[in-house]
Amino acid sequence: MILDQLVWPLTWVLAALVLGPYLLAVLDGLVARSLGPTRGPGIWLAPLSRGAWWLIQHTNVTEAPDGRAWRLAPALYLALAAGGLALVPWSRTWVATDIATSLVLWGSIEALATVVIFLQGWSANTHLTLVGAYRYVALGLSYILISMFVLIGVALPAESLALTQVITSQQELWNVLRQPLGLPLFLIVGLAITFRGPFNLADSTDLAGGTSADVSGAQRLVWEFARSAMLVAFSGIATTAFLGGWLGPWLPGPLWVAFKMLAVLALLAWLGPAFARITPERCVSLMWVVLLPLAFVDLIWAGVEALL
Amino acid sequence: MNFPLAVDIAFILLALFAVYTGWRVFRTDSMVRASFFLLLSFIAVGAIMLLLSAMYLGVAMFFMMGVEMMVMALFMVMFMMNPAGLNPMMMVHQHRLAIGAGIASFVIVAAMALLARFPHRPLPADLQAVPSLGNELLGESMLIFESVGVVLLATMIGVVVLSSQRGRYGNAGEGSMPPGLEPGGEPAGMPAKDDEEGGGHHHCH
Amino acid sequence: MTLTTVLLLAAALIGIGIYGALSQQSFVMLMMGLELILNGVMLAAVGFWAMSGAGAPEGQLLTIVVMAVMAIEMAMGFALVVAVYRGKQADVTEAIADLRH
Amino acid sequence: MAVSWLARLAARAPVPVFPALGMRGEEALYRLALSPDIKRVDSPRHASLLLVAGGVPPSMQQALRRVHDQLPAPFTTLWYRSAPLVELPQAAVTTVDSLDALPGALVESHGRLLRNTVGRSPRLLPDAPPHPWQGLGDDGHGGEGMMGGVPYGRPMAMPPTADLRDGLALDILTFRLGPFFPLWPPGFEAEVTLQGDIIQQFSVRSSPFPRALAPVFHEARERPVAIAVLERARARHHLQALFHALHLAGLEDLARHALRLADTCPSGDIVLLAKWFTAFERRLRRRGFFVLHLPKCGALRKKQAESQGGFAARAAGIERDVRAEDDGYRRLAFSMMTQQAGDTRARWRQRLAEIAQSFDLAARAQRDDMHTAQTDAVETPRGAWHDTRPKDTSHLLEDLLPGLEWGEALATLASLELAALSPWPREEPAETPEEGAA
Amino acid sequence: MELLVLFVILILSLAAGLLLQWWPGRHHPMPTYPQRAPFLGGGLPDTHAWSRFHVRYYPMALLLIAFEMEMMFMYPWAVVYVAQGMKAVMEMGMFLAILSVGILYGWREGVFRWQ
Repeated sequence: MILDQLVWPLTWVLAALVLGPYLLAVLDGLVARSLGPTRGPGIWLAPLSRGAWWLIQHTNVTEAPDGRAWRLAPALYLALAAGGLALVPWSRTWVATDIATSLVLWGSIEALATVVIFLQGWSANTHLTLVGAYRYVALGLSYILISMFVLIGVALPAESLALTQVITSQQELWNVLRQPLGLPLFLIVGLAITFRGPFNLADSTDLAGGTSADVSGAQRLVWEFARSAMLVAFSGIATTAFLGGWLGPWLPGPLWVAFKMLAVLALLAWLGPAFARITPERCVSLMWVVLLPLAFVDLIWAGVEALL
Repeated sequence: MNFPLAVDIAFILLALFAVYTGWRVFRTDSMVRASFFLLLSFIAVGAIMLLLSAMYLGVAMFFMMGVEMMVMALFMVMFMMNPAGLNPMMMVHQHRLAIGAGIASFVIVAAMALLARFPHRPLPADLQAVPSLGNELLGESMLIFESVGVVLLATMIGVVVLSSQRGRYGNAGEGSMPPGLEPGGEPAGMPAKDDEEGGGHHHCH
Repeated sequence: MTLTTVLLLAAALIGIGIYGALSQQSFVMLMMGLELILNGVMLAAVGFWAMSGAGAPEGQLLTIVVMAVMAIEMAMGFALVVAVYRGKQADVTEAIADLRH
Repeated sequence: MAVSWLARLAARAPVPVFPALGMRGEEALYRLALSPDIKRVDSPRHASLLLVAGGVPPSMQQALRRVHDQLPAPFTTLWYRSAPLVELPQAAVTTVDSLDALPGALVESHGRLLRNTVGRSPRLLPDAPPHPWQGLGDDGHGGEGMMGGVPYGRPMAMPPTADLRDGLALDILTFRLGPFFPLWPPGFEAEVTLQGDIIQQFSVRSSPFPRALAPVFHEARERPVAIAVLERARARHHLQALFHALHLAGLEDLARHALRLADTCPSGDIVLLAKWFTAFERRLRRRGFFVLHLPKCGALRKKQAESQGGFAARAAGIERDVRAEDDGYRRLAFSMMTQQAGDTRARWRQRLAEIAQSFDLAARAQRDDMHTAQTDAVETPRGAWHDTRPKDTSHLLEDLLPGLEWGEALATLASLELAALSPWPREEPAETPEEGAA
Repeated sequence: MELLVLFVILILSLAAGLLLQWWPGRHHPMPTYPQRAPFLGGGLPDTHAWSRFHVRYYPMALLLIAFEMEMMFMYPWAVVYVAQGMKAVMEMGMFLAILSVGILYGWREGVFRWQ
C-alpha cells in the first residue's frame, strides 16, 4: 500500500526530475551544435562537466544579502518544478498527485515561480540582480493570465479541473487540433516561466547575467538545474493539456508521455535561442495587448467547440 | 482522507507554521520578507483548506495570494522607508493597545470556538466541491457573476484612474493621448509635443 | 483536526491580524494586518463549510467573496497609496488622515 | 579521491572566461567568441579565468584589481599582450602574446587550475568593508535611525529626487560602472543614476579607449588605395560592431556568424560574401533583432548627429559622406543612403545597408581595380577623417541615455560608435589583404 | 494520499536543493569584502542596492490583481460550463467583454508602458 501509493510515485517523479533536465541540457547542446561548431566533451557528457565545474567553484556571497532567502530561492524553484512534475499523469493509474484541481495547482506554481525568481534577484542586494528581478516580475505578472485562460480553455470540454479528466476528454481529438491557438500560446508561457530566449528578462546579457550576475558555484548549479526542471515540468503539463497525455496507439501510456514531453522540450529548446530578447516594455505590451486577446479568442473558440 | 493521523499531524504542523509566519510578518524589518511571510501564512492556510477537502479554494488561495503578495512586495518596497530593513526599525504606534486588542480578539473568538456547540455535519461523501461551487456561482439569476463583473470593471477603472499620472506631470500626457491608429503607432491626431519635465528625453513606443 | 482546532487557528490569525492592523503606522503594513484577519475569516468559513455545514455551497461562496474583497481592497489600497504619494510623497496613515481633513 | 574525478570531469567543460579588455584587446575577444572550447561569460562570478587582453592604463588598475577579486575561487589569470599586475605571484600568471595561442592557453590554464598545478590567484585588496561599521541592532545592523549610518559598510540608497517619467520620486541608485563592464566599449566608465530601471543621470568618467582601424584607412590618407580593400575593411568593422549588438540581444549564434563573416571580409570571395550577408541579414530580421529587441529611441538630435558624423549622421538624415566627393567612388556610381529617424533602429538599418553597399562597391571596384582619388579625406566607419581624426563623443550619452530603460540604453549604446580614432592602425597579424582573392 | 505524495516530493526537492548548495561549500571560507562587492565592471556603488525601487509597471500590477480576481471565478465556471450551456456562454461573453474593455481602457491610458 505504502509502496504502491507513496514510494513508487516518488521514485518516478524524482527520476523524471533528475533525467528531464539532463535530457533538456542534451537537447540544448544539440541545438547549439546545429547553430554553430561546438567542441568539448561531447553532447552527453557536456551537461555533467558543466555541473561538475559549478560544484567545484566556490559559492559567492554578497556584502549584505538576505542570506536565507537567497539560498532558499533556487531550492524553492526546484521544489516548484518538482511539484509541477508530480501533477503530470503518466497513465490512467500512474499519477503522483491526482487531485480534482491539479490544473489550478499548476497555475499556482506559475504564480509562485514569479515570487521565487524575484526573491533570487532581490536577495543578493546588488544592483544588476535587482533590476533583473523587477524586470522578471513585469513578465511574470503578464504571462500568468495568458496561461490561465489557455488552461481554462482545455478545462471546458473536460468539465473538470483535473488533468486526468483533461486527458480523457481528448480521447477523440487532441486539444492541439481542437483548440489550435492553445498550444502556441502555452509554449510562450513555457519560455516565460523559465525565462529562456526572447523572454530572458531575468538573466539577460544586458545585466551581465541578471539575477544570476552575482551567483556562482553550487547555488548557480541548483538555479540552472531548477530552471531546466521547471521547463520539463512545463512540458509535462503541455503534453497533458494539449497533446493527449498518455493517449496513443501501440505503446504503453508512460512512454507516449515521455516522447511527447521530449518533443515539446525539443521544440522549446529550438525556439528559445531563435529569437532576440524582447525589451521589457514591449514584452508587457505584447502580452497584454496582443497575446491576451488571442487567449480570449482561444477561450471563446474552446467554449463554442465544447458546446457543439 | 484515509489517514486521520497523518491529517492531524499535517494540520498541527501547518497551523503552527501559519501562526508563526503570520507573527513574523510584523516582526521583520524587511518589507519583502514581511510580504512573503504573509504569503507563507496564506499558503499554510490554503494547505489546511486542502486537508478540509476544499480542493478549489485551497489552490485558489495559492495562486491568488502568490500574485497578490508579489504585488504587495513591489508596493511595500516602493513606498516604505528602509524597505529592506538594513537599519533596525520599529514603526508602530499604540503598541500596548494593539497587543491588548489582538489578545482580546483572540480570546473572544477562541472562546466562541470552544464554548459554542456547532452541529457536526460533515461533507457528504459524494459531494463534488468544484461543480457545486460553479453551480452556486452561476445560480439562477447569475447575480453573483453580474455583480462581480461590475465590481471588477469598477476596480479596474478605479485603479487606473488613481494610479496613473493623468496628465499632471508632463509626460503623463501619454495617459491622455488617444491610441495610435495602429498598435504602437503614433497617437492619432495629436501634434508631437514636448514634455516640460523630461527635457529632451524620449519615450519609446 | 476538528472544527474547534480550525477555529482556534483562525482566532490566532485574526488576533495577530488585529494586532498588526492596529499597531502598524504605515498604510501598507496596516493592509497586511487586514489581510491576515481575512485569512482567519476564510479559514473559519471553510472550516464551517467542511465540518458543520454539510457542504452547503454558501460556505465556499463566502470564502471566494472574501478573497475577492481582499483583492479589491489591495488593488484600491495601493492605487490610493500611489495617488497620495504622488500628491504628498508620504505613506503613513496619519498623512492620509491629514489629507481627508 | 572524490574531488579528482569531479575536477577531471569539470576540466572537460568549455572554459568559462571573463575577458577584461584593455587597449586593443578586442581581437582577443573576437578570437574567444569563435573558439568552441571557450565560453565567454559576462560576469566574473561565472568565470574560472580572468583574461586581461590589452594594456591597462595605470588609472584603471585599481578597477582591474576589483574585478580580479570578484572572481570566486578557484581561478587564475591570463594576460594577453598586457603587463600583469605586479603584486600577483608568478604562479598565478600566464602571459600570452600570440592570438593563435590564446584559446589553447586558456584551455591549458583551466585544466591546470583544476588539477591544482597552477597557482590560484590570491586576493589583492584588503578584506575590509567599504566603510568601517559595527553591528548595532539585533541582526547586526549598523545604521542610525531609519536611513542613516552605513549598515554593513554601505550607506542606504539616496533620498528621492524628481523622476524623469512619472513624477513619483523614489530612491535613486548611483553607481560607477566600468571600465571592465563587458557590454560597454573597452575603457568606458560612467557614473549611472537609476531610479527603478530608468536612467536618471549619466556622466562619463572615462572615455572609451581609442579605436584602431584597419591600416588601409590610414594608407588612404597618404596615397590612393584600392577601393575594394577599403570597403572590405569597412564592412568588417561594422560586422564586428554587430557582434556586440547581437550578443546583447541574446542571439549568440548570429553574433558568431557576424564575426565569421567579418573574418572572411579581408580576403574572401566578395560575391559569395555579399550573398552570405544578404542571407544573414534576412535571418537577422526574421529572428526579431529589429522588431523585438531594438528600441525606437535614442534618437540623436540634428546637432548631435552632425558632431557624431558617419553612419549615425546618415541614419538621422544628414547627407554627408566623404565618399560622395571622391572621383573613384563617383565612377562606381556611389550613391549615399540615409535614414530619417536617427534612432537606434535606424542606425542599425543604416549600418546593415552600408555593409551591403560596401560589399557591392567592393565587388565592382575589384572587377575594375578602382582606386580612391582623394587623399585629404577618408570616410572611416567612425565618420569623416578630414584634417583631424574623429574625436571621442561619448559625452553625447549624458544627454542621450537619461530617460531610457536600462536595456534600451544599452542597445542604444551598442548602436553608436563613440570612441575616438586611434592614431595608429590596428595590427593585421596573419592575413594581409589580397586583392582579387576571388 | 495524493497530497501526502505531493508534500513529500516538495520537501524532498527543497531539501535536495538546499543540501546541494550547502554541502560543497561547507568548508569554504567566507569570501573577502572585495569579492562580495556587487559586480559593476570594476566600478563601485555609492549605496546598497536595496532601495525604494521605482517599479515602472505598477498600474499594470494593480490591473492584474483585478484580473486575477476574475480568474478565480472562472475556474469553477469552467467546470459547469457544458452542463449550464447557454447561461454559461452568456456569462463568458460578459466577462470577456468586461476584460476587453479593461484592457482597452488600460492601453489607452498607457498602463502597459513603462511609467
